[in-house]
Amino acid sequence: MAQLAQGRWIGLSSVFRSGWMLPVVLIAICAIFTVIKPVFLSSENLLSIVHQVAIIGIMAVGMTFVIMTGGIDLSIGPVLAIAGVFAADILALTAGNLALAIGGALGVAASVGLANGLIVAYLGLPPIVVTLAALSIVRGVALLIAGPELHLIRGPAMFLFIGEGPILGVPFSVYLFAATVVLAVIVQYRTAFGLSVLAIGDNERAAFLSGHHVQRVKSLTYVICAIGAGLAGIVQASQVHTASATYGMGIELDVIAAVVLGGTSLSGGAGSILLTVSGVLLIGVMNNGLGLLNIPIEMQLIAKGLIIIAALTVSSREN
Amino acid sequence: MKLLARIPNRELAAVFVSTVATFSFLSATFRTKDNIEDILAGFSHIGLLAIGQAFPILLGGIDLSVGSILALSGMIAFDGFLIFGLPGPLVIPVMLLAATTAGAINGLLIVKCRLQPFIATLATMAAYRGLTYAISGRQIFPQLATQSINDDSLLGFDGNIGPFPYAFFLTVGVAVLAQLVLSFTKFGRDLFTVGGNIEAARLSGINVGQAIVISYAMSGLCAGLAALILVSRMTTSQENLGIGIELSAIAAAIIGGVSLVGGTGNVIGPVIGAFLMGVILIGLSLLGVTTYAQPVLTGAVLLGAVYYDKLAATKRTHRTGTAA
Amino acid sequence: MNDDRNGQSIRGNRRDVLKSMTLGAIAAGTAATGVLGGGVLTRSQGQARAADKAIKMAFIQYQPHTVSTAWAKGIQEVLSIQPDTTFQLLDGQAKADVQISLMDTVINDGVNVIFVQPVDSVGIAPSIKKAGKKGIPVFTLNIDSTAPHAAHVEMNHYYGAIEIAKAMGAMLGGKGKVAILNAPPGIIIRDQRTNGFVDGMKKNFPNIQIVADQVADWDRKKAQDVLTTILTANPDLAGVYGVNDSMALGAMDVAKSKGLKLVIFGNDGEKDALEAIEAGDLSGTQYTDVFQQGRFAAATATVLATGGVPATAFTSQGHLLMPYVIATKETVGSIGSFQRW
Amino acid sequence: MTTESLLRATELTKIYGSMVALSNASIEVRPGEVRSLVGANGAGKSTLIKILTGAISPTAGEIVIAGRKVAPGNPRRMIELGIAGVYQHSNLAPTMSVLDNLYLGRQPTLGWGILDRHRQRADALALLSKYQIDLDLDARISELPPVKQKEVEIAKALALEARVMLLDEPTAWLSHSEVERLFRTIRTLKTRGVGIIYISHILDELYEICDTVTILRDGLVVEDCPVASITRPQLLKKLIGDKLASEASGQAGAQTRYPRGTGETKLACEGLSKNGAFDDVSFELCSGEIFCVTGLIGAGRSELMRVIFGADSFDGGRLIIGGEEVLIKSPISAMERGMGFVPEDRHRDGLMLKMSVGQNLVMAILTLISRFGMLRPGLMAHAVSRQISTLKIVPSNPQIAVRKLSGGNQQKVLIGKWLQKRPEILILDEPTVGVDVGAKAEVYAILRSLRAAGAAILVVSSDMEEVMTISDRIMVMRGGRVQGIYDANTVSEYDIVGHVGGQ
Repeated sequence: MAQLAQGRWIGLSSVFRSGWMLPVVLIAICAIFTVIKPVFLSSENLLSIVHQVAIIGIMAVGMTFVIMTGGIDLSIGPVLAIAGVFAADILALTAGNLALAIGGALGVAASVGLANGLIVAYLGLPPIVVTLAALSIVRGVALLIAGPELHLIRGPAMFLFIGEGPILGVPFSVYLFAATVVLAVIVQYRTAFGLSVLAIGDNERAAFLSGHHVQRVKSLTYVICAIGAGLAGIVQASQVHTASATYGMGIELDVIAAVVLGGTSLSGGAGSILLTVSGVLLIGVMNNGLGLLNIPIEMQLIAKGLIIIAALTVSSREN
Repeated sequence: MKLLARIPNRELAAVFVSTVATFSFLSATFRTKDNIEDILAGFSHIGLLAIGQAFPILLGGIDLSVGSILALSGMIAFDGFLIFGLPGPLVIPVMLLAATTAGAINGLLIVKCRLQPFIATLATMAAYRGLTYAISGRQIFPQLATQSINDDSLLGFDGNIGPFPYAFFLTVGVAVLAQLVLSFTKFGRDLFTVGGNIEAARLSGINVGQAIVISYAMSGLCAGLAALILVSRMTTSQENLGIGIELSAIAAAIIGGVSLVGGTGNVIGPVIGAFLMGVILIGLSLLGVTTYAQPVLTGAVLLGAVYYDKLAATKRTHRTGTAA
Repeated sequence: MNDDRNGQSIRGNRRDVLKSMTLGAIAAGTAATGVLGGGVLTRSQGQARAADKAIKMAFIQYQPHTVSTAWAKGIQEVLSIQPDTTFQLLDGQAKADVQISLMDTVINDGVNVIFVQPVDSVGIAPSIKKAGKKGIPVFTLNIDSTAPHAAHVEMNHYYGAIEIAKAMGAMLGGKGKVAILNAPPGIIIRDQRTNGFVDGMKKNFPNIQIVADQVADWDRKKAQDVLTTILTANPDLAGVYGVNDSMALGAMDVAKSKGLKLVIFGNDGEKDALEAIEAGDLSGTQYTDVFQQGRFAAATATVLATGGVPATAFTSQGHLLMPYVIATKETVGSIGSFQRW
Repeated sequence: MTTESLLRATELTKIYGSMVALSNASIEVRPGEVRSLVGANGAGKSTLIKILTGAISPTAGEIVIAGRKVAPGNPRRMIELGIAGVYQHSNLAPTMSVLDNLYLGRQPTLGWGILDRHRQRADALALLSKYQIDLDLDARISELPPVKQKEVEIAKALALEARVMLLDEPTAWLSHSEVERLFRTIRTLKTRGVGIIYISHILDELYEICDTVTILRDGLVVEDCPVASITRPQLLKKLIGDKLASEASGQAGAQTRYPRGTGETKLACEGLSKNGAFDDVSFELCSGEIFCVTGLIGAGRSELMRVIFGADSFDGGRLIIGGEEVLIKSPISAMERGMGFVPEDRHRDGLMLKMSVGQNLVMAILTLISRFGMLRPGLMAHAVSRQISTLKIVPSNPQIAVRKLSGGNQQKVLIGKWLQKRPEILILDEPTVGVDVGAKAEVYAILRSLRAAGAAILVVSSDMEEVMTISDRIMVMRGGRVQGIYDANTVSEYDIVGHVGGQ
């Protein structure tokens, strides 16, 4: 505790100083939905919101590191897909070897991230183009390997447990999301790596002259992001009992949106996992709330746009 | 000679030419007049979107909403022609105006609400798509979904002179015009200033807000023109037109040498970038490359092009660096 | 200083051009090896530049999907036993503009037959006319075109959905609340199926009330989320119609995890759905033999292509609505494993 | 000077939230008057300047230009009224050409907003020749060295035909001879009846070029008088109070010096060369001495430092540390050999501006304060609080973002970053650029104590006063070559200036 007190300035408190507005806005929105539809506030519903954003959330957490260094990763959609396909096929081939399936899925994801990271960090190509290329390449590879068919996953039960399995009435994927967040927060505020990530995003030249392993750290952020996507792929495969090379189309935008809504600047530097989480929840709350009111799709989209504008206008006023 | 050195994105141009050359060599069909015409006709709208995208990116911003704006103005045209039976000379200005306004709204959100461009355009991307669904004549009068627009002034856009479709001329025209504005007008200079150093721009009395709004309006207008081309080609419009097209536009702009940091780039490069992507897609299809292998090769070529451009760029700065 | 910089850059310029030539060569070279090297990269039926007499057929799908893949299988099954016929599968990326470009491309490439699932009925029409002028017969799958062409082979969307409504209504005993898990607007199948279902319910079971119609993007995961939300709003929901099987299966997942007994119907009839029906988790779906649908198209195509009937000869097009089965626990057994896609 | 004033600002007050940046400050400039505006960082100079250029509008007070009262807070209007500013930090568009930057936002047009390229170029050439400034009009700003960029800024202000010119630290990155040239320019401006407000921390300049002086302290004007009527000590007192005054003034240079320190060679260059930067540089740096490298900008000093620190590679020669020849590939390996480096441009290369003082202070010692990559908050907090107290960094709150600190304190943070690991060799490039007199004195004190602790200190500086104040030995570079190495006891400022200029 004393250490926490001492270490506070490492960043935690500054997060709450700078980013307290969005959570407030979020609560306000929840209040409004509750007024219109009281059932919104029911514990099951709130739980189902978190459950629904788990996949996007896990990816957003990883993405936050990349964006904090001033980068971006568009390739997470296909990574999610290919990880799922790997998991499914390995399970099918090895008669349900869980460890191998998860290992393989995360492995292929990580290697994509590593490729992205090395190209961005060491060749110095613009991340948006590199990962756009990866988006296209990985999707293609996934389709070549698995085709567009759905790969049904029949088990083992342990694998299907990952997505839905309830512990104390809470789906395992929710715990997984929570764990990812905690881990990421620790990495961000309690490790040299986390500090390096911030430093590089703030001033790369200075970080270099202060003896930081700039390129290594940068590459690593892409690996983390990809592993996040891989994990999300496993969770989704487990939740829908299927994997397909066509999954996760366009999901990258939702994820990046969550991160940016959270207040992490695309130009790097400022940023925080906790704010990303509130961004993720904002998206989840909007989808859920508007769904509860059974608002037709066209009005939902318009409403989403307006809510985002309103929320961010308010929360950007704070400074 | 001096001129040769001045050619913008000459590395990219070289990549483009060689790629075309290689495909022409490998595929007899690729080099036919019809195919050239089809590539030009089929990717002009991406070119237009890329030109539009160049303006926000020049200011260090981005416009994610172009796809939705495209659909919106397309749907306006649809309604205008099929529901209200209005003539083209009336409908076309309206759809372009609507697109421009939609773009300007993006700009206003960024200036007045101080939103990050990414967020502002992300929000309107959703909102404009929703609006498109809401006004969709196909939903209101399902029978219209199977009716085609036959308005001469609109379909007129689908013609061609030799292997060059009107759409292509439109794209090139817009590009040239935009480039002239960028390099020979005060407004153009102001844009580069804002993109390069917004504080300096403010202190030298440049109306930064205005510059931003106009840039996003420009992006909107280009989306409108793209819609015009597509609608004239399809003789209809669709609710889900242009979903995900913003990525192609952004990619084309960046391949075309517009820096995301802002302050550097032109609008010729983006057009080349757009057609390069078209050439690759069509070329690979003609070579009989299986559909799922195409994205792999496309990505590879994309990487190659950018890396090569980077090499040339560093070489260039090194040159001037020692010269200065 | 100025001039010598230009001097350098001109020299540089030549170097650059040469460099990039090699780069481009490499790029397309990779493609070439793909073509000639065989294996995954080449079109399914071998020789890339077939002899002139070889019959070339191309299928431009809507986007990679189980249904279109099954069609492709059916089509190839027929073509594989035809003498030197080549077949190429192309991806429309769910984008009308991309699909049109691909249409133009295959027309220029001189294919003899085009199969296409149009992204838009009207949008594809000009390209189909163009193909007609060149005498290329076009076959549309599932989504018709307004321009007359060789033939249209379709799952019976509208009437199928009516049948689904009937079956579901019967299971519900003619009363209760029902939700629709829908696709986003912009594809006509969505409207045909939804309208069919709604009309069917109105006509046969006026007491059944459709309380929610939410978009779940054809996607099983989205369907789970959307239905969870709908259930929160309508705890007494009795039935769900997913306009494709993935969404219906998503609904099934929710029902299972919540231990609810819901009447859930899907559409298409892919094998996972049939399996779920046998297991008693899914109430039913509209099954169409998509392999067969592909075979029909391919067979007709072969006749026209070999029989030398030019597309210009078609004054009116063939219009084939595929027969279908409303697969429920009772009927599903009748569907043989070889028919399952 | 009875003539009517060009610019008169009265009772200006600016309040940010609770913090009063400026209170009832009045300032006046007459034609041909060079008015010096001095004050410690944070005294309110920048605020005053911002108000005068219309960048911000004051909470209270009025501005009268050429007898007409003007509404504040409108940059464009101010420019039209002939108020031009040259700012401490670049106000150029880095991606554009010099030509464009000279007329930023006001390029001549043929109407319809179409640029008149020919006129613009002609005007520019005329301007440059008029003030004998040598610039390549087509060069990109981003490709120019800092000094050239400064010249562009000044030329840009000149191009405005300004009646009143505000120069904020104009000599910050200028070398001796370039300062001379700038002064010539200023004198020509005087004769043309232009009024100038001149801000600088270098008192010599003040006495050399200014007629009148306005002294700000804590947002208040504490003195407004002709320069002739105030002595250096008085001025310093007004600026920073007595205790630091003596340390800061040149006299302090008379303290004992330690040429070759303890005599133990820490670092030696033998014929070190880098193409296009420097050639055949040889010298020895001993522990316990402050070794100053001076010369014109572009003499290759900064490049040399970057090479020694491993930030750039070199083409020839040997680098010897602690007796053994080493090849330093990166700052990391330089640090492993006990080196530290305080770069010239603290905003571009030195600080993480968005991050907190605390985070910046531990930037270079992450390995020391972490185990298995996990930070140890206890150690961090301790290290940080220690530096903050020893360096007297204000505000002392480690959570403040560095960008909120004054230039002087930012510089202290930048140095403090290295002190934690007690570097054996500390390289400082222009350690007191844009740092106020008080903070300067403190920086010097820090360097001296480091020297006493036996560190070898390598300082690059263009500020003669500084060189003479702190150095034990002085190396003069010109055109990338070593001009000579001199014992600070035996050489005079006059000689050094001579060698620098190359007579």
